[in-house]
Order: sequence, then structure tokens, then C-alpha cells
Amino acid sequence: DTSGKKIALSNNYAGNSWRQAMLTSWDKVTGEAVKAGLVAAADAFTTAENQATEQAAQIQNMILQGYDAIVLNAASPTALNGAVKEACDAGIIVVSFDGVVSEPCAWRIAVNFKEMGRSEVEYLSKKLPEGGNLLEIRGLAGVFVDDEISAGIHEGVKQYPQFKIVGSVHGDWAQDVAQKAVAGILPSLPEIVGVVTQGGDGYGAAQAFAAANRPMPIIIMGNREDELKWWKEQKDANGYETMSVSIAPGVSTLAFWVAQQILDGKEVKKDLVVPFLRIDQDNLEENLANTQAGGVANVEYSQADAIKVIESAE
Amino acid sequence: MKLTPSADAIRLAIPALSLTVLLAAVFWLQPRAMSYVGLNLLFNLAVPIALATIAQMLIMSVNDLDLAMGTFVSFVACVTATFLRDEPLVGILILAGAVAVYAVLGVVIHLRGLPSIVVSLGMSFVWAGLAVLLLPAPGGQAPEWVRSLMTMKPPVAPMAIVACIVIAIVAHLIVMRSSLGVLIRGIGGNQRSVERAGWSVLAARAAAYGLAGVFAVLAGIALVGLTTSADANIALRYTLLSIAGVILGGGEFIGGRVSPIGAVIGALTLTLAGSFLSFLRISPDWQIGAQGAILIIVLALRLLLNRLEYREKRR
Amino acid sequence: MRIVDRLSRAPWIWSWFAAFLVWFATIMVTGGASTLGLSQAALTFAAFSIIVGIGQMFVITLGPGNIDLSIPATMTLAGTVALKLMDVDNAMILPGLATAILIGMGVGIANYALIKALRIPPIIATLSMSFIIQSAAIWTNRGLRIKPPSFLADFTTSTTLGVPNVSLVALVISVAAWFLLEKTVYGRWISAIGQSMPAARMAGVPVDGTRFVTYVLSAVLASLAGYLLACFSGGAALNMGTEYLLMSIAVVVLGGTAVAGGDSNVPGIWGASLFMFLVVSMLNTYGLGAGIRLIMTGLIIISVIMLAGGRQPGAR
Amino acid sequence: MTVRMSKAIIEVADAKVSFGAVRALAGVTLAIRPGECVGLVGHNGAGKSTIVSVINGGLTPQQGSISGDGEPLQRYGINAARVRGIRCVFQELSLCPNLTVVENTRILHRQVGGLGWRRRARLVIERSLDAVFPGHGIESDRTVGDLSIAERQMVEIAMAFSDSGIAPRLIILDEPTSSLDASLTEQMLAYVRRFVASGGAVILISHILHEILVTASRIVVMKDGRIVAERPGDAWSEHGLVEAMGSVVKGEAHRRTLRDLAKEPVVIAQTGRGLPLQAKRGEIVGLAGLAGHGQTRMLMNLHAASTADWLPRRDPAVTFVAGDRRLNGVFDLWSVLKNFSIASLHDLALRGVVDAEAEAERAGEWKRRIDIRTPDMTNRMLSLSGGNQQKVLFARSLATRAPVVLMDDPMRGVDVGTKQEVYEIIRQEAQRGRTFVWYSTEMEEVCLCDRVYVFREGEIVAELAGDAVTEENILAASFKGEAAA
Ligand SMILES: Nc1ncnc2c1ncn2[C@@H]1O[C@H](COP(=O)(O)OP(=O)(O)OP(=O)(O)O)[C@@H](O)[C@H]1O
Ligand SMILES: Nc1ncnc2c1ncn2[C@@H]1O[C@H](COP(=O)(O)OP(=O)(O)OP(=O)(O)O)[C@@H](O)[C@H]1O
Ligand SMILES: [Mg+2]
Ligand SMILES: [Mg+2]
Repeated sequence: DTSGKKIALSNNYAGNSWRQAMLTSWDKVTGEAVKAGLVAAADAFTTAENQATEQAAQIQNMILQGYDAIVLNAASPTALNGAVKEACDAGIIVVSFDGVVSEPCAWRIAVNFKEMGRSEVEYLSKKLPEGGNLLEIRGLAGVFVDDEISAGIHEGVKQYPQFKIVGSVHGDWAQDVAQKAVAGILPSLPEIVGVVTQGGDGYGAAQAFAAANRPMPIIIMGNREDELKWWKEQKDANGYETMSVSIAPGVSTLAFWVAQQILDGKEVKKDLVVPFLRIDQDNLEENLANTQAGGVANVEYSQADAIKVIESAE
Repeated sequence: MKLTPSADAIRLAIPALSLTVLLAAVFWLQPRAMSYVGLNLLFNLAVPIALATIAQMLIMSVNDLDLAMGTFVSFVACVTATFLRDEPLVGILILAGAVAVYAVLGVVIHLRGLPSIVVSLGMSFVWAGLAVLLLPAPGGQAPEWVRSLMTMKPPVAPMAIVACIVIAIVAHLIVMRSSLGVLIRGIGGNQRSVERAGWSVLAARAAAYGLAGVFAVLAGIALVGLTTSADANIALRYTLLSIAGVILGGGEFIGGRVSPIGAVIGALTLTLAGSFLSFLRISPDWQIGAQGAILIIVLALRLLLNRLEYREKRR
Repeated sequence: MRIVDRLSRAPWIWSWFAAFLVWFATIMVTGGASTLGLSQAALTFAAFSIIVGIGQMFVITLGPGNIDLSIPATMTLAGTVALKLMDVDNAMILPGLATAILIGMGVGIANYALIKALRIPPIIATLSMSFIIQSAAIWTNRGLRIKPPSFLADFTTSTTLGVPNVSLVALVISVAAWFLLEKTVYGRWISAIGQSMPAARMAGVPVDGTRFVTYVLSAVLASLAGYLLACFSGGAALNMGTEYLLMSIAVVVLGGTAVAGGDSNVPGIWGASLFMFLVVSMLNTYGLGAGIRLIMTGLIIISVIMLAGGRQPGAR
Repeated sequence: MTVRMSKAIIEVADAKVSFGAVRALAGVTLAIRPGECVGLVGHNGAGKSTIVSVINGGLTPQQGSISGDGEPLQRYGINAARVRGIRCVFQELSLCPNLTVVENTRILHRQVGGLGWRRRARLVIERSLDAVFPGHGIESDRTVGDLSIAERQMVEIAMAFSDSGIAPRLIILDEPTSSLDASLTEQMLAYVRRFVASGGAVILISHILHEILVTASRIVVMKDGRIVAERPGDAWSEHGLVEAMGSVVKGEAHRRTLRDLAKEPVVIAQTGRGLPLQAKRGEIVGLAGLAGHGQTRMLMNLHAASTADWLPRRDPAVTFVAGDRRLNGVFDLWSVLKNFSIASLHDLALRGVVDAEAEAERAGEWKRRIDIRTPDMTNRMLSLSGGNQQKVLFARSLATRAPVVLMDDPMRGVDVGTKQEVYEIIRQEAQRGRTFVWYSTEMEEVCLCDRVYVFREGEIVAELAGDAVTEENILAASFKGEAAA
């Protein structure tokens, strides 16, 4: 019985649509759970800036506030270990997702970002068997996710050597930054057949290509509604084909249920894996219809989904 | 003779009072914080901020501003979590080199009459680049001795409090009591007069920057001691936090008017303000805004007390 | 000779020189093939830094300690609210613009209220304000990206006679700013305040009014830039202003405006804005990793300021 | 007293200094011997401050040689000068305002270092303050910025005379009394005489010729970068000095024309603690009393009360002539022209756009009228000598249309000739109906006023009018506060 338990969400960043969708999902799902009396409270906390130090302080405050479990999207996989350890020592369950932490006492709901990067190149190799030049748009330098996806992409290129990465820019997971960076490097690049991205930057890249009057390459999208809409328009106009892949913001709700299950006394393995959310040519319309205008394609999880995920890990 | 507090004492009383009020509010919201462990949890992340604030204060006392503080502390954190642990000698050399770079910056800024804001802006890119080179992805690990130092449990008061008091005292001795400190603040007050007395302003500025470098290095090391590992973006916020800390502590941007004890109190206040907010449980939409609001409130309190000080001065 | 001499002492010349060098080094990679594309891209993206940079310059001219850190948040809020209001409807363009400008004015008023009424140093006042604005932006539509009206999207992304439209907007604003600074009483006033606030007050300058107008101006320019940027990049994002925080300061000081106040420089902002874009493009083009690229950017900025610095300000 | 023919402490031979096109020193030869007080006078921009900078090592002449105690000095600089016991009091304050008196002592006396320096520095400065200004009442751990301008000046003077190991041998005083009132000036001059009698040397620069005449054993007159006359002190009269400086003496200088202002309207008034202040149209109202007793604050209040900080006023009600020109007078980055025109921009602008031609014309007019010594009004303000900067500030205010002019001891560092011209301008303007509220530390100027308010401890304690405006009455009121009104 977890009806007396309090769960907190520690979130390190709220400044983009993905995070906003994540918070909305949390709000919706946990709100119902609280109403149903499954847990006593499920409060969300967000730091002002994307900083590990601030988040560490936030976790320490949660310890003081007496939460029973902390669901964590971490600014850094390692820099919060000190605070997480303190929480564990205080008897608090810590479940990390998306941005996971490496502290052994915490649970991890991880996405295989490396595989996500590799799959992008694999997809391209199917569409463009003869290969060609690729442009890579990376995220924020020095951040774990950026490094992982990029490593996966490079692994993919090694696997399919017909591709060559001729340019790499940092788009900081933001459309306008990506647009700016691509516009700056594009004039000096040879013909590009594909753009491999990390999500949140595909539309900006497309804009930059259009502005430079360059043939539109296959740009891997990141599940943002504007990206999907643009893709749909292109598809209708000239049969443009690509795919879109990202982690669903609703994974926060999965983490919530996992935390609830652990509090309930379930044996749960420390490492759980969720699949990333992939949209293809044929299910584009369906996904677009389910996505809020200006938002991100999303999946929310129920308690039953969580139990399924937990059981399949055993 | 009338017993009136000196201007310096009032300058200190203001930040001290804001800290007390905030602390009282936190204790009221969360009585659990009123314990050895609680205080440590509330304040331990203030230790590196306090050190960075002192570093920023040294730079501000010669009328300059360091916009690279955050990236520099991040860089130091990366060095600490990698070299200082694996090859302590190389690590120490790198950190010493970094301090030397700070001193050299002071020299260059003085010789060429450059605006410190731009130079430090440029340096912030350089430190960030070096940090990314060192740790392309977060990682590394704190050296054992740093970790044990930061998690020590001294009797009576928790480590965070003890460390802050030590920092305040050391900085006070250097900046307010020593000849070098007087010289540095003198440059902030009236550089020409220091020059006319035959001092080398160049050397003094280099010393101020070098000292700032030392404190910033300590900040980086202390930070890694708390977080156990580092990443290239770990302390970006310290630039603005350190400036805000100096101001909250009664320091001023120009004129060499600074207070080391005030600066440490300012750093503590900033840290506490964050905790206060999470205890309030504001809707996530407005949590960021509330941080702005609390800064405003604390500074408004400063105004109130400044008014009192002014009235005091007018007799 | 005289011209060369005078030019070499102009504070803005160095940023232009640096921009040209970097531009040249970049197009050389493709043997000149990328000239047009790169130049257009540079003009386009520099335009946004120029617009916010001019606002920041007016504020920095007010003297030491004056700085506007609320620019990024203002851009975000103005972009978000304006696009939400217009809701892809071409008929709503003007109301949208008016709303963005109103938001700018509101932010400017609030900034100066904090600075004046509560005596908070501008750097902290505008920072605190920016947190509040950022929250307001989150609260208004939680980061959903709404597309701009088609006319605006076309206007901001297309060119006139080969010159990007947004850079033409920036040019108009720059000329106006230059005129304000060099020719009008208001320009004299802000320069006087920047050199010495007590002296300006005793000389009869309406100090508060002037500073107030300046902070409002900066915020309005930021909101205008936010409006344009949101239309240009196909929607407002919550983090769209982030990089303009350091950028707005960098272009001002690299452009030759005195950090100590009282002396400002419009042409320099163009040079510096182009330079800041081109440096990143150049380093990207040369395929350097993020670390090296950051280091090079920093070193180049320092070299430029070293070349330009150390000069005695001339009689003005 | 005969000058002993001992070796000169410092000797400058044929020093030439130019700043660009301006020739500040055109071959000056000057030797200072122990036991003499050399008075240095000359018009604004004559080169006094420049020769002082040469002697104290702050400026290397482009030509000429320097020798000390008979030996030629090759590498002469600030430190070399200090080691020889040469000290300088500069006119603009050169203490660090953010430090305490003791800490400033530490900065100025490099040898007071080491553990326990605070105690030693305190001893050094307190001993000197007690010696020069007995009964000064300045606590040595107060922050200099909190001291009044007169107290700061006192500290600075005491600092120059203080002894922390290297005994002072030559003290240069560049207009040390400009912010001191009569009694403090007297204390200082008395100390200078004692110091000289005990074998020290002093260079005294002042535009108040009386001070020079009663103190100096030798008086040197400079004009346009040259020494034009040099005689023992008692061989000079005030008249002779003025003539040698090249200023025309105006006989009527000290007479106040009595006017009937009873029917004129009151244009400015202020009530506070003490007696109320009011000034009528065309009246010259003096603010007197010991320095730092609230006169400047009164002027600031008057100014603040009639200017708007938010909206520009088309017709300014008051204008202000700063005395502390570094703090609230001069705009460093600007040319003389812009410094001049800032207060009257509204008259020179159409719809907010400045008319450059009208501006230059107006500036040229005033350059002629009060003889601002600069080849070109577009030169930098800071290239002017201190006195000329002050003249520009005067011109700035008088060129406005404001009916009331507030003056905060505006004649600091203005030479005798110019002063007379400015007095004349003030009289004319008053005749035309302008009102002047004039704070001055110089009794001579106070006596030019129609009516005088005497200040003590921040409030007006007495009002003197017409023939009652005398030195005795003012002094009596400033000390007792209960003089006959
Ligand atoms: N740094 C400088 N740059 C340009 N000109 C200068 C500079 N310093 C002094 N001058 C010029 O040199 C001349 C002599 O100046 P100096 O300050 O010695 O005059 P002064 O006799 O002290 O006058 P005052 O009584 O007004 O102080 C003046 O014409 C002044 O304008
Ligand atoms: N920053 C500066 N740049 C150039 N010249 C300067 C600067 N500061 C002072 N000077 C010059 O140094 C000389 C000394 O100036 P200062 O204002 O000290 O005059 P003073 O003789 O000491 O006082 P006063 O002029 O009031 O009698 C002046 O001629 C002035 O032009
Ligand atoms: Mg002089
Ligand atoms: Mg003078």
C-alpha cells in the first residue's frame, strides 16, 4: 500500500517543448493517481537553469522535505551522485529516467541513445544504398546524451562506410541555434544526402537548406510537431521520405509508476530499458494527429504498462 | 563619544539580517532543517559558491568583472575529477598554470587598458573549450581526499558551516587586514593615488587576479568533492551567482568597496533562497520566476536597511 | 595617409577587419564558391544580434554597472505571445507586432522600476526580471511552437535584391540608433550620464527619464528581435533567446563601445555581429571539434580586443 | 630672513614640456633649498601644476635636467622623489575614498609594512594631524569617503607632512587651501612656517595671493610656461604680483553696489532646520560659514527641488556651477565644446536634434568672453588646466536661460585676473535680474554678496545683510551661531 507515500519529481530543465510535454504528462498522470489515493503526493520541481549543482541542492531539499521517492531527470549522469547517495542513505527510493545517474543505489529507466544514433544511419543506408555525404547536428557540448547519440551515429557510419560525415555542428537541441549553425556551414559543404540529428533540430536544418536553395536531403526528425508537419507537407507535395525518432516525454510517467511499484515492495531490477518512440513514413499521419500543435509526439504510461516493463526485465 | 556602529558594520549587518530572516523562514517551513544533518544539507553546496564569490569579489575590488568565473570553476572541476585524481602532480601543475593565467590576465588587462568584461568573456570560451576537451561527456571522479574533506563530520557544527566560517575569516584577513588587501582595494578606490605613492599597480592587479584564481580553483575542487564527479557545464551559473553574492553581501561594482564576510553571507543567502522556494512548493511554471522574485525581495530588504544607515549617517 | 590614420583610430574598424578576415578565410575553403551563400547567411543571422546589440549598447552607454540581462527572456516572451496571438493569421500581423512591442515596454518599465524604486543594481535587477519573464513565457503556452503567419515567414526568410530582409530591418534600426546617438539631445544625455551621473544631474539632464527611456528602448528592441526571430525560425521556442545573452554584450564591446560608458558605437556592432557569426561558421567549416572551436573563439575575441584596445578615446 | 646657501634639495634646469601642440613649460629653471617656502603664482594654465609634476617625479620633461643635493639625477621618478623626502599634495583629492585614513596612510607610506602596521600607521598619521591641525577631531579609522571635503583635504595635508621613517624634506602644496576655511588655512600656514623654520622646504601654489604673501620667503611668478619674475617674499605687494601675472587690476573689485531689492519677487526659497533661505530676483546671496557645514547640501537640495529628474524642462529654473569638478562637473570623454553645451542643449536644438553650428557659435562666444585658454574648443576637456576647466563650467551655467544660478565654491583654482572678470559678469547678470546663490570659502567673495546666510552644523544660524556682511560678523556667527542679524 503506497497511499501514504510522497513522490517528488526533480527536473533539471524546463526550457523546451519536450520538457514541457514531460511536465504536462507528469501532471496529468500523477494528478489522477493522487486523486485515486494511490499515492499521497507527487510534486514536480524544476531548477531555473540546467545546472547539476542546482539540482543537487534541490535533491538535498527533497531529503529534508521527507519524500519517500524521488523521480529524477538528471542534469548529469555523475555529478548528482553525491546528492543521490545522500538520498539513498536517508532511505529514499531514487528512480532516474532520460538523464539517468550512475550511482548504483538508484534505479535507471534508460533509453539506448547509442542505438538511437546508430539506427538513424541504418535507416539512411536502406534509403540511400549508394551512400553519400552526411551532416551531423549535435546537441549541447559536454552533455551525456549528446555524446552518446553522436557515438552511436559514428558507430553507424563505421558500419555503413558508404557514408561520410562531412560536417558537424552543435545545434544545442534548439531549432534556431541549429538553423544558424547549419546556415553558416552549409555554403562550404559539398552535396549532402542526409542529415543525422538528435531531435529538436530537424526543422531548423530544413529551413536552412531551403534558404540556401540546396536540394533537400533526408533529414532525420525528432518527433516535434513542427517537424512532423513539415514532413507531412513535403510528403504530400513531393513524396519526401524520412523517419523520426526520439524518446517520448511521457517516460516520466513510467518512472513515476516504477517508483510507486518499488515503494509498494515490488522487486525491481536496477536497470530498465524503454524503447524510443519512432515514427515512420506509414504511421506519420496517425502520430501527427495525436500530437498537440506545437508539441511533441508522446506516449503516456499506465500502472499496467509499468508492471509489464518491470516484468519483462526479469 | 557616541556609540554609533561604523559604516562597515552596517554594511555587514544588512546581509546578515537578510540571511537570518530567510533562515528563520526556512526553519518555520521545514523544522527538520534545524539539525546537524539538516544544516549540512541546506548549506553544503554553498561552500564552492562562497569560494567563487570571494574570487569574484577580489576581481571586483579592482573595478573589474569576471564573466568567466563559471566556466573556469567548471574547468577546474574537470581537472580535479581527472588529472588531480589520476596523476596528482600533473593536476597540481595544471591548476597552478591556471592560476598563473589569471595573474597574466590581470597584467594584460592593466597594460593594454582592456575592458575586463570582454577579456573574461573571451576567456570563458577558452575555459569551456578546455573543459569539453578534458571531459567530452560527464564523468571523472573526485580524489579520495577531496571527497573525505567535504564529507567530514566535525563536532558541534556541520562541515558546511565550519568551511564557510573558515573561508570568511581567511578572506577577511587577506582582503581587509593585510597590506596587499589594502593595496588591492586602494586600486579600486583611486588607482592614480596608489600609482603616485610609488606602488606597482601592475603587480598589485596581477596579485588580485592570481588570488582570485586561487579561490576559484578551491571552488572547483570543493564542488567536485560534493558532486563526486564533474562535467564541462557543471558550474556555469557561478558567474552570475558570484556577482549576485558579492552584491548581496554589500559589495559594489566600482570603487573598491567590498566585504569578504558579506560575500560569504551573500553566497549562503543565495543558496538558502533556492531551498526556501522548494519548501514553498510553487507551481512548476512559476518556480523559475520565484527565484527572480526572491532575489528582488532580498535586495529590497537591503534597500530598507540602507535607508536606516543613511539616516544614521545624517545624524 | 590622413584617412588611413583616422580609420586606424576608429574604434569600430577592428571588428570589421576581423569580420573580413574570418569571412575570407571561410570562403577560401571552397575556393570562393560559397561567397554569396555565406554572406547572405552572415547578414541574416547577424541581424538579430545587431538589433539586440543596439539595445544593449544604449544601456551600456549609461555607465558602469548598467547592463540588460533580461534580453533573452524578453525575446522569448515577445515571440511566444505574439505568435500565439497571431495564430498563423496574416491579418493579425500588426496586432502581433504591437503586442510584442507592448511586452517590451512592460519589461523595460519593470526593469527600471526595480533599478530605481528598489535601488537594485541593474545586473541583478534585470537578471531577476528575466527569471520572472521566463516563467511568464512558460506559463503562456508551455513551449508549444506555433507557426508564424505565412506572410511574415516569407518576409523574414527572403531577400530583396540579394540582401536578406531581416538585415534591412536591422539597417533601418541602426541608422535610427546612430542618428539618436550622434545628433540628438537624447544621445548627448545618455553619453553624459555614462560619464558621470552626478555631473549629468547637476548639468540639468533629466537623469531618471533618460535612463528609463533607455531601458525601455533596450527591452523593446529585444522584443522586436524576438518577434522577428520567432517568425524567421518558424515558431517561438522557450530557449530561443539563450545565446543572445552573451552575444548582445560581446557585440557591443567588441564593436568598440566603451564598457565604462559614455561612448558608444553603432557601426562597430555590425562588424562584431558579422564577426561572431562568421567565426563559428569558419571553425565549423574547418571541421574542428567543439572543444577546439570554443578555445579558438575565445582566443580570437581576445586578440581582437587586444588589437583594438589600449587606444585613448579621442575627443568627441 | 636670509636664504642659507646650502645645496638645493631639488633643482630643475631649463625644463621643457609640451602636450602635443600645447607648450606647458618653455624652459623653467627652479631650485628649492632647505629652509625656504617658495610661493608659486600664475594665471590658469601658466604651468604651475606641470612644474610640480616634474619636481615630484610624475612627469619627465622632454628637455632639461634635474639634480638633487648637488648631484645630477639620471633616472628620476616618483619613487626616487619619495626617497629624497619629496611629497606632494595635489589639488584634486588623491586619497582612496573607500579606505580608512589609516589604510590610506599605509598606501602612501610604503615603508610602514609588516605585522602590526595598522598601529604604526595610526601613530604616524595621528601625530601629524595633531601637529598640523590641533583639535581636528578626525578619527583615523573613519573611511575617507565619509569625511567632508575639508576633512579630506586636512588628512591629505597631514599625510604629506607625516614622518614614517623617511623624513619629509620638500612638501609641494598645489592649492591646498581651496576647500579649507579661514581658520583651518591659518592653522596650516602656521604649520608651514614652523616646518620651514625647522629646515624643511615648501612649494606653495595658491591663487589667493594673500596666503602666499604672508607665508612665502620667495615668490616665483609664472606666465605661459616661463618664470617671469622671482623675488624674496617681502619684496612683493599684492598689486605687484597681480601685475607680474599679467592681469589688469580693477580698482572697483571689492565694492558691492547697494541696490534696493525690496520690491523684487522671491524666486527661490527653502525651509528646513534653522532659518529659512530665500533669494529675490537679481540678488546675490552668499552662503558662508566653516567649510562642510551643510552649504553644499543646501545647494544640492535647492537644485533637486527645482529640477525634474524625469521630464526635460524647456525652461530650466536653476543651474549649477560645481566646485568639486571631478565629481560633478566635468565629462571626461568629451571635448570642451560638448562640456560647455550640455546644459543649454534645449536652446541649441530643434525638435531634439542638436544644431551643430549654433552650438559652435555659442561656444566661441563664451570662449572669448571668459577667455578659455585652448586653441580649439573641440580639444578634450582634460587637456585644459584645472582653472580653465572651471571656467568652462562657469560658461556652461551662465549660457543657460535659468534665472537662478547656484554656485558651489566655484572659484576653486581660478586665477586672480579671471576671478575679477567673473565677478564682473556675475554683477552684470545680477543687474539684469539673475539670482545667484553662492557658497564660497573665500571671505573676499562672501563680502561681494548682497545678503549672506551663515551655516553651522547643517543649518542656517544667521542672516547678514548689507553692511553687516563683514568678516568679523561671519566668523562670530559661524562659531557662536548667535551673531546679531
Ligand atoms: N595632459 C595634458 N594634455 C594636454 N595639455 C596639458 C596637459 N596638462 C597640462 N596641459 C596644458 O599645459 C598648460 C599648463 O598646465 P598646468 O596644469 O601646468 O597649468 P597651471 O599653471 O597649473 O594652471 P591652473 O592654475 O589652472 O591649475 C595648460 O595650457 C594646459 O592646458
Ligand atoms: N586624465 C588626464 N589626462 C590628461 N591631462 C590631465 C588629466 N588629468 C589631469 N590632467 C592635466 O593635469 C594638470 C593638473 O590638473 P589639475 O586638475 O590637478 O590642476 P591643479 O593645478 O592641480 O588644480 P587647479 O587647476 O584646480 O588649480 C592639468 O593641466 C590637466 O590638464
Ligand atoms: Mg594646476
Ligand atoms: Mg591649478
